Amino acid sequence: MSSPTLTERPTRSTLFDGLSRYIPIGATVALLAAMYLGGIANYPNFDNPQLIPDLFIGNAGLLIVAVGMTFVILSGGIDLSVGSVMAFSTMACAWLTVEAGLPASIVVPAVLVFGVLSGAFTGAIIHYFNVQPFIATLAGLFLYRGLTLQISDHDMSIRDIDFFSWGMQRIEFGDPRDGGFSLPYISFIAFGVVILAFIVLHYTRFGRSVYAVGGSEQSALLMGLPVARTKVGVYAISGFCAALGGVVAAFYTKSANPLAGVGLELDAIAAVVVGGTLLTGGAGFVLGTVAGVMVMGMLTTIIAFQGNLSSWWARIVVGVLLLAFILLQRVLARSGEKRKG
Amino acid sequence: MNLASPVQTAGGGRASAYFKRLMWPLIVLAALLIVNIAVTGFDFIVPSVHDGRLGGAFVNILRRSAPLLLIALGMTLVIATKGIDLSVGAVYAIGAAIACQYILNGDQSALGVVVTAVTLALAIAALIGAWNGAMVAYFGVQPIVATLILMIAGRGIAQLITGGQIPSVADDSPFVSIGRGAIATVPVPIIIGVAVFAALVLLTRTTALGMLLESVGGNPEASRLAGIRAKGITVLAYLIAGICAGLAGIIGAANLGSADANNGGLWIELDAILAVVIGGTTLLGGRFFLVGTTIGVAIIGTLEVTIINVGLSSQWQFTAKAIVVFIVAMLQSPEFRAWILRPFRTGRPGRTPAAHDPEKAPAK
Amino acid sequence: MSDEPIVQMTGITKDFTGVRALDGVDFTLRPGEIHAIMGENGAGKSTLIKVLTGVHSPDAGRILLDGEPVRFNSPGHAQAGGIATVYQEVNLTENLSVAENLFAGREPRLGPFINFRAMRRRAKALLSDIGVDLNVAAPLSSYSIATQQLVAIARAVDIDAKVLILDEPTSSLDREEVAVLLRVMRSLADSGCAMVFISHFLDQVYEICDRMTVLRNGTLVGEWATADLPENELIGHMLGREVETLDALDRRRPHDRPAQSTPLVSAAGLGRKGAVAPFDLDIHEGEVIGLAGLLGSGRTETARLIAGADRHDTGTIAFDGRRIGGHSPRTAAARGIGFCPENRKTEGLVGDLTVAENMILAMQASRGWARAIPPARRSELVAEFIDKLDIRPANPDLPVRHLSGGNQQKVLLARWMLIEPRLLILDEPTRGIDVGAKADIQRLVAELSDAGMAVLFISAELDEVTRLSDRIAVLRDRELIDILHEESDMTTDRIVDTIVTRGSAE
Amino acid sequence: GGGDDEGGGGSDGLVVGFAQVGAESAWRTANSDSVRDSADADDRIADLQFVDAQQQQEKQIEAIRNFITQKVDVIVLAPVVETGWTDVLTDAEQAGIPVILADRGIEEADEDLYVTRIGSDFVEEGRKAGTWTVEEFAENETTGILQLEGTVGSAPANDREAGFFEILDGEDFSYELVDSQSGDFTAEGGKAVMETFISTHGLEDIDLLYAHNDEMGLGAIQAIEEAGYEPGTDIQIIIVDGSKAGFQAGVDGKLNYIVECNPVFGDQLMDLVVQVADGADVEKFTPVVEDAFGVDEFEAELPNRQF
Ligand SMILES: Nc1ncnc2c1ncn2[C@@H]1O[C@H](COP(=O)(O)OP(=O)(O)OP(=O)(O)O)[C@@H](O)[C@H]1O
Ligand SMILES: Nc1ncnc2c1ncn2[C@@H]1O[C@H](COP(=O)(O)OP(=O)(O)OP(=O)(O)O)[C@@H](O)[C@H]1O
Ligand SMILES: [Mg+2]
Ligand SMILES: [Mg+2]
Repeated sequence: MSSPTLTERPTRSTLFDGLSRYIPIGATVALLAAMYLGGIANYPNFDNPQLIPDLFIGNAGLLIVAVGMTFVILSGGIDLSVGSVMAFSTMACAWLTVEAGLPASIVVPAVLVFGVLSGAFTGAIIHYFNVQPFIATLAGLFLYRGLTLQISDHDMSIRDIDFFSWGMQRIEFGDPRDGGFSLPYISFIAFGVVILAFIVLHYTRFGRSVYAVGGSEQSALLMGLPVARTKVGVYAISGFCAALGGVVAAFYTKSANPLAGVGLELDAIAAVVVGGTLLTGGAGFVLGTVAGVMVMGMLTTIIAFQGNLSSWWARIVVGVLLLAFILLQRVLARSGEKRKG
Repeated sequence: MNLASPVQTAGGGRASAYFKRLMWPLIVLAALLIVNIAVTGFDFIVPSVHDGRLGGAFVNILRRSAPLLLIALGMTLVIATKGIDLSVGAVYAIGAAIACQYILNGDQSALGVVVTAVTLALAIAALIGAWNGAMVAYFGVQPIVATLILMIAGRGIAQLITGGQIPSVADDSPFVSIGRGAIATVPVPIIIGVAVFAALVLLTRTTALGMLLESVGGNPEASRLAGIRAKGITVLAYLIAGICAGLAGIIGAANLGSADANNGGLWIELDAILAVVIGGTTLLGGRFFLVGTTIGVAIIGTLEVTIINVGLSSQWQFTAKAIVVFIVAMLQSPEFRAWILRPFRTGRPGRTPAAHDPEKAPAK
Repeated sequence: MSDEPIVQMTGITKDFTGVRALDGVDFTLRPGEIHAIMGENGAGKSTLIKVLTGVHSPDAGRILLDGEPVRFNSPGHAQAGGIATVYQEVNLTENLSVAENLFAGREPRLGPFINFRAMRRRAKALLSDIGVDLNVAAPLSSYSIATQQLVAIARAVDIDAKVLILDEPTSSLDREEVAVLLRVMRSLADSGCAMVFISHFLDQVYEICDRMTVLRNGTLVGEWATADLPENELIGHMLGREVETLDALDRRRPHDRPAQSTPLVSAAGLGRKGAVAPFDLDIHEGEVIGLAGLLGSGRTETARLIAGADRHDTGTIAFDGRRIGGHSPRTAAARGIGFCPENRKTEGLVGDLTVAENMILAMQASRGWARAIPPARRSELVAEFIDKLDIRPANPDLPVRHLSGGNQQKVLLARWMLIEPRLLILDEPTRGIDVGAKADIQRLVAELSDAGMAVLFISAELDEVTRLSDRIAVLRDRELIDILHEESDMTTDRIVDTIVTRGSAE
Repeated sequence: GGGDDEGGGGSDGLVVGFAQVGAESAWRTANSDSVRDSADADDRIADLQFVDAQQQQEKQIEAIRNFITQKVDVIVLAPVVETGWTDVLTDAEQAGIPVILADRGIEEADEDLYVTRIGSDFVEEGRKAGTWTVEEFAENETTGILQLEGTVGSAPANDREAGFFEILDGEDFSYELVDSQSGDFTAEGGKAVMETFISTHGLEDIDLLYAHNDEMGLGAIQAIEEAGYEPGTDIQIIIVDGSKAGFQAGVDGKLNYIVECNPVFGDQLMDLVVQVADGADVEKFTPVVEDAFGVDEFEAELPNRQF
């Protein structure tokens, strides 16, 4: 008997194979577009070309933090400390430059390095001592908020430090008065982080082992992948992103506020998950996170344009919109899966 | 044909494993209590009777922790199913708002009104819980997202109910005794806390619910194939969590005599999850420990008081909490204990030096 | 050819909480040899491998690799040290593509970036070497467990290692794949690679291995050259007693069923798009139906439709002559259909729960959560089945994930036997089970059917199928092509013949 | 309420964007209500775009950017914090939209970026409390003070503390700050802190409780009562804000001094908005009418309370 080749077709048909995992993100993007068109139809000036760029100004910090969070969640973990680390970084920038008089060109890199180290420390505790990520990073949430308040319980201005005026300088694309828009440097920092993250996640060994560890840590270990390095790495990246988010916040407001970013970790997690990443790890995209941040920003914008909602109706409407969004996303994704099956 | 196996098996594995899990949180709790006693004397722990009600610092901690305990207990069940419920803080606010507002609109001192108000609040809370569960079980939405929706919208709903005001119930309404009263000198919130704890322990451990929850959380697909109503059980867990959160809100509101839709139970979900995890239940689902959760709640409640008693400024409250959480987490980690103890037991036989680039800690 | 041993393990002891898995075991592997580790389920074979490759650290003992003392801290280090391993349960990441699984950690790169095109090309080539043709860009989760096992083997083979360890690589494979694998192993051995081979298939072991080390209850029984150890002696060493071997087990006496009784289960046009083409199948009480076919032929899918694990989208299924709507595992269990899935790790057991809890799960589910099984009754039942199926260690309170693979399978079996089903669907129940237990299970199936239970039996081992079945449904390309029922048809050759001829006819 | 979708720079009235802090207290809600009601009632205002920033500066900045995109006529901002407004207010200036600050202020260096500020002066409120304390306890040797702070790091908490101790220290008043803990501006927090304090320290060496807002004060009063003390007698109490509930407690004799912080300045604000939109010259600071009330004034003032 000649040995025949085993040709196994995957249960899911090959045609849609490459595409199947893009269905959630496709649904997200389609819904975003729908929201935007709905806004244009309902509100005057919603078609202002600055509207979309504005999403990437106000949310630049959140986007950066959410990218870091994407790494962590893809690896099957979670990082609750990002909001506090971000506030701490901003405050550290402010205190070191204003009170201690150090040059910003030293302070900013130092803060970023600190972010990496603190993240790596958390990651090491999580991996080597097998502490649940939720607990380890929750300790970080309390710790850095506490430290921030101990540096200063007042907001602190850093407008006099020249360095921090750089971030909000704008690049114009066309004349703002007729169809153009402008973006400050901080948005480009955010874009840079996204692109870098995309490349790292999809085209490097480290990135793929993040997915592998998220898929099954046990298997990744048995396959001989560097699980320790990967897990410590994702928290270091998240720490770095949180610190960078803090620096961007310093650029954005030229001030440090000890209560900044309270609850930001939830916004970041929400953005990541709305963007189609599974909280259980192993599946998702960093571009989905971008879409997730845009969804959250777009919801806020629509509420602002609606303008007549009381505080509580605003919350309820955000909740309802989010609900509609999630359900539609599920329905689209499910019918997509059906079509493939 | 069964040969006696020379391999020794562990006897009574479960009970001792259970105790081991709880030992470290208990030690931390004891340490906190000792710190408080050292600072404020034995009065701290000794209950006193005042106005026909037990008082004293420790009893107060227990009484004030009752809402957190309820929420954490409900959260334990949800976490056992591999889920998480972020909306409990909002449900707390809704429960409080409904109860207070309903009483305000009726005859404040009528017992019937109060009973109806409480029932109504609990029913709505249960409904919200069931909704969360349905989103997770039937629509396949990730728990964190499903409950995030109500975490955001829920406070809005609570504010809508109160019109953004803080409705306050008159001090003579029977309602406030849910928060401030005492039965046989034991404060009512403690009684409710103990009762709910006992009820949940009975519900999960004398029936098979506990095991089925653990099964669904541990391996949903295997549970489904074993014929378990995984979806129904998931919904039930969220529903219980909702009721617990609503009840917590009622106790909180009764204690204050008012419902603050915006701040009531703010961030209590984080504390609740923390208590659950300190108590030894992992967020990965599966095994859960209601007793552990109770100890976790006691630690958190005592910690807050400790900060005040030791005389730390408010700025310290976060840092101190971080330190205690960190200590508990480390003590619970066998790997950490092994690592710390390692210098004390070198030179064990059979330990050959590693030839290949050793990592810092043993692989799992 | 054997000069200096390449791996030498001496005095290896490993304790798990409450269990001594290895007790002073010695093991020696010489260059270029294929060395079998033999033993019953739970004897400690996998643990020995895991100690060697750094998954577990030994409590005592030393390991020499090429004469140098080593202590690996993780499989990654072992791999870097020249030891490639396929572990017993398939340990790959299902969320990544086939190609990524093959090359995870050693992807071909362009500068710092992964060269996906080269990776896919090499993956295709690598798989075709062992006779598999897959869409390497598809996620691994879309392939059956057998295919996943092949991928795992391909991955390990491709790592250029001096030592290759295969822990039950053949448990899901059918004879074609096994033949290919053995061929690959032989050529690797010729090129000087030392191999450890663990398998419960004695014929495979005898076919390919040079030496064997036998373990029993965590202790070393001895090491022999294959030629010096006849099969029945080997079994004696493994089990510590004499047993009748499988060959001694007769073909089950076929069941004569009443001519026109209502079938217990009757599937008409049952099918699911993309999984299995519509088929008709009647199952009668007391009847054993075998499902035969090649890898990926749709046996599992057929079983899942009957069990209600997947929703069918064409046809109907009737139970006791009555059509059932809303067929689901729960309603199926309520009607007395038990289903042991093939992938016990992901679909069968709840790893964190204890042996006892896993056993009573289905029984409890059918009673509903409110009526717990009384503790006394429960421990009685559990003890009975632990004894009946010889589950080791006989500790009902151990988390089931701590059990060896074969014992886990028995726990799963016990779960369904507990509800005394009218139809038991067994998808690869003998996978990873030792000779003794395999005989036990086969005997059990025969007993159960004699007692009136219907059994749907799936196994990659056609011998087993033919030995047990009253009728055999043959599948090919996800289509039920024939149902063999003549006594004379119950042979391996007939089945293979059916698959080949009916396939080429179309 | 039925919103007018036309909005956007219609000629029949002004479109005003209001970036509110949040809905964190009854005071704040009363403030939002007042502004919204006044805008509704005012013919000169076509539309009020209201955004609740949930106490986050980033959200407020985003809201202002959205107002600029929407091309509103006037922006009203109730800043969460003092610093960090330069860029976004510069944007508004470049878009030609005047900005009015409501309630809280921003750092001095940004004074050019807004037209005027209407609101309370938290430091002044602290001073009022301090002045009363100095007078009331003038005979005491040392006065034991317990402070219930607002949310740590928030502007009202910081300022009310600063103003209070500015007076106490300035007057060489002899006092001991026995403890100062945050009650997060909530009744829950106030009650918890007070309970703990009483159960471990008792109230013997405390003469005065200074609570940064009503809710914390009312929570603390409950704790005091439950511990068997008489609030207002065994311990003197100052609260800031002056809601109905606060005054009611005052009338019941449970507290001793209320520093008003008036949220109901919607009408005043709308007049300002119109003036600013017309380009009229206005003062840089428009104080909201605020008072402080002693024990004998509570009864008379209670009916005037609007929140
Ligand atoms: N992580 C663990 N914790 C506790 N006990 C374990 C663990 N892993 C294995 N054991 C126990 O060690 C013993 C040896 O198991 P092992 O998996 O090595 O058996 P095996 O020879 O590979 O059996 P099989 O043929 O069934 O695969 C068993 O009794 C098993 O229950
Ligand atoms: N768990 C699963 N998830 C997704 N697809 C699966 C799964 N199991 C099987 N399949 C798919 O169903 C097809 C039919 O395989 P099935 O497992 O039914 O065949 P089989 O004859 O039982 O073979 P095997 O020996 O692999 O069990 C396979 O091609 C495989 O791609
Ligand atoms: Mg094994
Ligand atoms: Mg199969």
